[in-house]
Amino acid sequence: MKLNQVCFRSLEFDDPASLKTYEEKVGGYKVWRKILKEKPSPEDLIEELKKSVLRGRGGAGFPTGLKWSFMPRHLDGPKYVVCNSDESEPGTFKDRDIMRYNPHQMIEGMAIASYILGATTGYNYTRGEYWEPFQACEKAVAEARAAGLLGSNILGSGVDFELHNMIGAGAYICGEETALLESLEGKKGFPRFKPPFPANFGLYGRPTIINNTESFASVPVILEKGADWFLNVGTERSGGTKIFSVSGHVNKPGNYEVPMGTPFKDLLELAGGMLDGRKLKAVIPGGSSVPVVPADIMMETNMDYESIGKAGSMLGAGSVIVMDETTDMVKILARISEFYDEESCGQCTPCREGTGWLSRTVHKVLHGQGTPADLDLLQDVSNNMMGRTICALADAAAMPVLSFIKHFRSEFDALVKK
Amino acid sequence: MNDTTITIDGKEVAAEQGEMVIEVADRENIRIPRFCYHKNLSIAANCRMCLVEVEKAPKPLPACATPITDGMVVKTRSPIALQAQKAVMEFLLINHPLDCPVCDQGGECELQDISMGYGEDVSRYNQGKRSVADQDVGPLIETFMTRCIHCTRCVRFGDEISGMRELGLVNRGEKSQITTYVEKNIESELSGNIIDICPVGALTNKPFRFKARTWEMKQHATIAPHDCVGSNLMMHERRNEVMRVVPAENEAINETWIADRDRYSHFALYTPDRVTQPMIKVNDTWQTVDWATALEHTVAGLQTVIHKHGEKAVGALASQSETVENYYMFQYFLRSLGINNIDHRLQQQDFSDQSAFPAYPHMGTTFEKIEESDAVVLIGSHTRKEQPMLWHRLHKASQNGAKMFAVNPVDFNLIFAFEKNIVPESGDLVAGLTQLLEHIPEGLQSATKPVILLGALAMNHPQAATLRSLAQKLADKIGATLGLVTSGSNSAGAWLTGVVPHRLPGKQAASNEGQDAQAMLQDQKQAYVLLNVEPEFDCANTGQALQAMNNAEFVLAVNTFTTDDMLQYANVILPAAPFNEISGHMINAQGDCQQFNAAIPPKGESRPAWKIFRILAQLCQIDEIAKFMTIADVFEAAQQHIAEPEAAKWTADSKNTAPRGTIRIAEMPIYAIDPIVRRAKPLQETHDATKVQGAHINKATASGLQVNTGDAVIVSQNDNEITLSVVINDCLADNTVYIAQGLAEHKTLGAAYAPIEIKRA
Amino acid sequence: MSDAYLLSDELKKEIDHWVAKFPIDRKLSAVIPAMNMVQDLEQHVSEPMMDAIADYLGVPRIAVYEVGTFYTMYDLKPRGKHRIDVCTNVSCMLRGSDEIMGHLKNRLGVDVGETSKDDMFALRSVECLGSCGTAPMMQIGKDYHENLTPKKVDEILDKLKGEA
Amino acid sequence: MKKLKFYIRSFLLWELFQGLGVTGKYFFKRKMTLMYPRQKAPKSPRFRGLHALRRYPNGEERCIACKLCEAVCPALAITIESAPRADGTRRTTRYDIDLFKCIYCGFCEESCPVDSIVETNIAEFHFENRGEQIINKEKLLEIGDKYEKQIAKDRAADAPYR
Repeated sequence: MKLNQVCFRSLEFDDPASLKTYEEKVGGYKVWRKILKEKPSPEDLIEELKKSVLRGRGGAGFPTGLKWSFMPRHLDGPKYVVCNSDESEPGTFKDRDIMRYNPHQMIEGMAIASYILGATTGYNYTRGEYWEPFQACEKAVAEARAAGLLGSNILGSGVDFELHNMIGAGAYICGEETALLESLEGKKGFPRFKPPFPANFGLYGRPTIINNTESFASVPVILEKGADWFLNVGTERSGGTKIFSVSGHVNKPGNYEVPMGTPFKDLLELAGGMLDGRKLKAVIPGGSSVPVVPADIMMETNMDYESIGKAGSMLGAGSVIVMDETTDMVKILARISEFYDEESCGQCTPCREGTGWLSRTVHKVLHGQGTPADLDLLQDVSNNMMGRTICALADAAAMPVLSFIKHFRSEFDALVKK
Repeated sequence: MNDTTITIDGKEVAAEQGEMVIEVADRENIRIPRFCYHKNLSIAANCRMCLVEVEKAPKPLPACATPITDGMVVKTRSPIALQAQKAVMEFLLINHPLDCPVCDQGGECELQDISMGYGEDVSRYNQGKRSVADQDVGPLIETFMTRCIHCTRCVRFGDEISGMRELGLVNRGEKSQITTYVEKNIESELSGNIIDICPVGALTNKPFRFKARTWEMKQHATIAPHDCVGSNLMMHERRNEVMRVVPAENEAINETWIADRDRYSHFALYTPDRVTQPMIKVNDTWQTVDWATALEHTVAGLQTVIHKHGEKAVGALASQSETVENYYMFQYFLRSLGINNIDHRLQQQDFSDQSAFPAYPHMGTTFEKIEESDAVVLIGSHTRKEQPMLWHRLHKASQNGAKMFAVNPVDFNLIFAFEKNIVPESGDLVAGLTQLLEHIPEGLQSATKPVILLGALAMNHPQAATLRSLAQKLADKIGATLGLVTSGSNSAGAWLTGVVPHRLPGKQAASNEGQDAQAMLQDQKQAYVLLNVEPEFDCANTGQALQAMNNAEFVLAVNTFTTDDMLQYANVILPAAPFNEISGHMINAQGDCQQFNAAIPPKGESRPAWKIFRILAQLCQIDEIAKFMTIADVFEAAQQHIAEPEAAKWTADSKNTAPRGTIRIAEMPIYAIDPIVRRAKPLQETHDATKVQGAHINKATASGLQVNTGDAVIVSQNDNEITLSVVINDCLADNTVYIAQGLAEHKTLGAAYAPIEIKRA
Repeated sequence: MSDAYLLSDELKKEIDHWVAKFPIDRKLSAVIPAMNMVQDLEQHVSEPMMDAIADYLGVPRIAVYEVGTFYTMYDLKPRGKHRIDVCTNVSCMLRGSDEIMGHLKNRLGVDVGETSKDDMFALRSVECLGSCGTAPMMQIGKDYHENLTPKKVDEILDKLKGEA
Repeated sequence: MKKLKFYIRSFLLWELFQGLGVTGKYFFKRKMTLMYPRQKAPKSPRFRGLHALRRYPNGEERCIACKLCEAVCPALAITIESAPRADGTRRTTRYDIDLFKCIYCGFCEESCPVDSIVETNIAEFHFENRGEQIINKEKLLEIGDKYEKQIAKDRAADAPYR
């Protein structure tokens, strides 16, 4: 299994974040220069992306090529490219490393996107706590600008693209694309209802393409090596590689960029196996908001969108949280519910009222004050929240509750008074 | 345009592309529960109450934010939809207090109503409920934020309608709260509307607090009598006492809003200086008498003056907000006695083009059309305070991209940005308008649907005629519609019924032209007849008016209220019933003749003014009066003179010279505009009422006088000096001092745009 | 009345730098960076400063209050010199953030949400900071401190105290 | 035969003695008649008599001027006016019951969310002057204060059936 083929290409070299490394050793900005010189038709580029089956790496997994084809490219007036680096899903830390170690590839991806979509301005929105990655991006943008790879009339091609880094101030919800746009406009991160989608009504009400850092960073490689190559690395319906952020009870937690469809077993091995050799109990395969998967199912599952879907969960942002046999599942759920209570923006009724209700009830159960009726109530409230809100935060809060109770009912039952 | 068909609850209905499901359902009377949706506000889709089932959609969709598509099948009461709605209801109720018995919204609460249909009897939520601290947001609105369900209607109202973002949703998640954050008054002149749009009892009517329940009150449709918009109101009355006022919906006039002035003015109706019994002064003491005695006394007094000094020695002034019927009988009675000095233009100073006036002054366009105009020129108009609901249309126009221009004596804050705003020195509006005319800005030149509006500050200017003819020139050049925005609620009716000295009802020139409002105060008359006029507040030159009253032999006041001065100068005060106790018609700026009925019977012995003038005419042996048996008879007589709006052609120039030197800028402030609002206590406590006090000057003038904010200055006009405190206000031009009219402290001063002396105290 | 004078010229220049990144009529976009800078400078964003930012950018004050209360990185009241944000979310919890938190509480003698008596350290429990691979971790100021052990925590605190 | 029997019976005043027998029987039976007003029949705790307004044990009046009793009253016997009290709470400034209009249906009591307006078991009251039948808030509170013990006892007795 070959590691680090796409987004972490630069990792094997010294000073991976510098323009010098990226251009000379990795061979970066080749695609961007070629585009500037040859001015290929954007439609062809989108076709190529569609063929590669690059799916959005931020969590929803929507095919990127398809998304870009929805954008009204020929509309007059400003259009925007926005990179979603507001990586806040518990268990996810891949974009941080892309920004720290390979920011130029993300910049190149955004530049290519701007060319395809006819946008002249781009924003890279980093979460407020990521000061170091933000600084790395600032440095990289400055380098690229100095090298004439960004700005107006880039390399005499007549193409303009200005990229700005923007920093947030601490809100999980800003990882939701429309909330991020609101935040970029200087408002609270309140997700907008859709439709209209950002492709038509995005930043400042203008057509906007917003993608995850990893998605943008994948684009130059796809266009360089071809869609077929990318597709062949992964599975038929999940192209390319994926960075999995492995955390929790493993010996070597960290980011592992592996081909899509890699068996979980292999990934676990890559991460050094279980901590202290204890037994695996459960895995949250895509960040705290996706359903938990018990060990026996997980060990049989491959890491791609379809297989994990079959296992009853979601790939999400590829944040694999590994839990061993000593883990108190009720405590984990209580912490997850508390997180969503804390991070609900408060806009929609079911989420504003429901997340607190869930969190307090799970804590009640955790402290041994629950009743069997509370478990039913938890499931009922979760079901009432699912799919009833503007964004998916209510679903994200509800799914862990349902899956934890479903798979580890006995632990809950033991705590509620009979 | 109904090009699409959708099915709602099995009913096939036509709809227009781009409409939301809830709009179609509302039109078809299919009730979908909702909290955050309001048809005149933007869509937030955050309460999630209006979730409905849409075939082929994987989950219930919010009806308020789901655009229709052809062939869509919507089910609002299917098990899926109902389950979703009930679930949302449960979430809404878990943190909502169970204090309906003490909540003012009880009985008219949207949450209460909808929870009857969708709520459960017993809550499954057994944890502590959220409570939120209340805020004092001023004299008009009471907050009880624990009840808030975060629908954000009030926030969006501030953003979109009042143009002042005063409330916000701070914090996040469960801790979200609607607040001004830093405790302060809500200052918008449209603020009261957030009481109506609040679906729960979080924002309620402060002066009305705990006074009455919705089911005890009867509601009566009426018309707001404070400005020429003629907002439609619902007056809520209990046991013949007006308890509160809410808007009545009329998309063509006031949409679903009203100004605070219309909402809270009714509190004046029960002040101690309301006259409810006829009063006569005998040997300098006031006696409360029966009608017969009072009328006898009146007729005797008037006839004595006429015998002694002739009809020309009588002057008659009416307010600008009477009904058509009152105006008609007023002038009928006076003209029958041969009195021709009749006027209602209390504030105006230039009458030189009065014969060129059309049948009545009007806006030249409609409120709805103003929204669509692409350029607006305001000349001497503080619209936001003069006619808040008209301002709302202008605000909408500007939000739609209209370019705004103004020539104003003060750089008023009208919220929207001006492309060009000329604030001439010394209040010389003619110079300002000439400047605009000579260099017409590009945005105005290229406009396709421009509108020019002349407001009260232009109409009351000493060179009003010149302003009108200059505005006409501008209108001709750019192809704009030109309109006048009059003061009072029924100037149009006054013109049409001949409450002007030079015209009989219906634009007929009077054979015996009388004197205008200013002339009859300047030439001391021996008798004055007042109809709801308080000359020391309402006239252009209040000092002069007060003097004229004091020197007159006989003053008859047919008024709703008395003032301290009136008790000095008047000889008879007959109690006229206010607008809510009479029926009649009023004509607004766009020419709608709106009828309304009395909400409650006249208080005490007060009577509609038209009846008072009828009986006076009868006692004066005017035979023809017998034909006016009922109000219908009076209106029938007046109605034949009510004409369609006609275009004016202004060409005359004023004879008056331009103001020079240090000039007093004065307006009738929003809460001093007529006798009713001046007495409305809640309004008088607002910032809008208090901030107009004092002498306002700009920094340059202040440094010239070496004074600072709060210092005392002596100002003098009409040889009267008063001491005022200085307010430094950089909205003023050089050589101007803003001293409001309509305030008791300023009554001895003179006219607007007249020279004023100001010096350090 | 504008309160923009409260901002130093330097800060105004910094804000202008951010304003320049956004379209000309979208000054509100610079609110978050402006507030970040004030937070860094003064360790909190006071009400007058929010007013100053609002007035300087020409946006409604309440819009700034909304932002100030929504995002977690702003302190609206003064807190200690160093704010210790300990991640207690799932991944860190699995790797022993409870122990780290317990150690910090003991050492500083404060509970979560409180400030130590010498006004040096404020302790907060925060949500995932995106450093799960190096859990447990905490953030002090702008710096991440990763793979923590009680001993390492002591060293970090000692160093910060030494600087003061 | 029938006729003969009839004559013998009527001659011997048989029916008269039969009737007197009933009289005699009841003459010695326990008497049912109550010597009102010295004697009084027991009353149900649900008895609906004269109205009263109650207070909380701390002396605070219960009524919060929600006006539900006024709304529910089928005879329109209740008139309430309300306003904020100095401490900002919602209170009545007038609470009148016209006892001539009242039909003693008890709806007011049932509708009260704070158990303030109650119908006591007082059945004996009279008026001497016109207008006295309208009892106001002070009077109602006075009645409540005076009979609170009995009122509370009756409510407690009935509580399990509510």
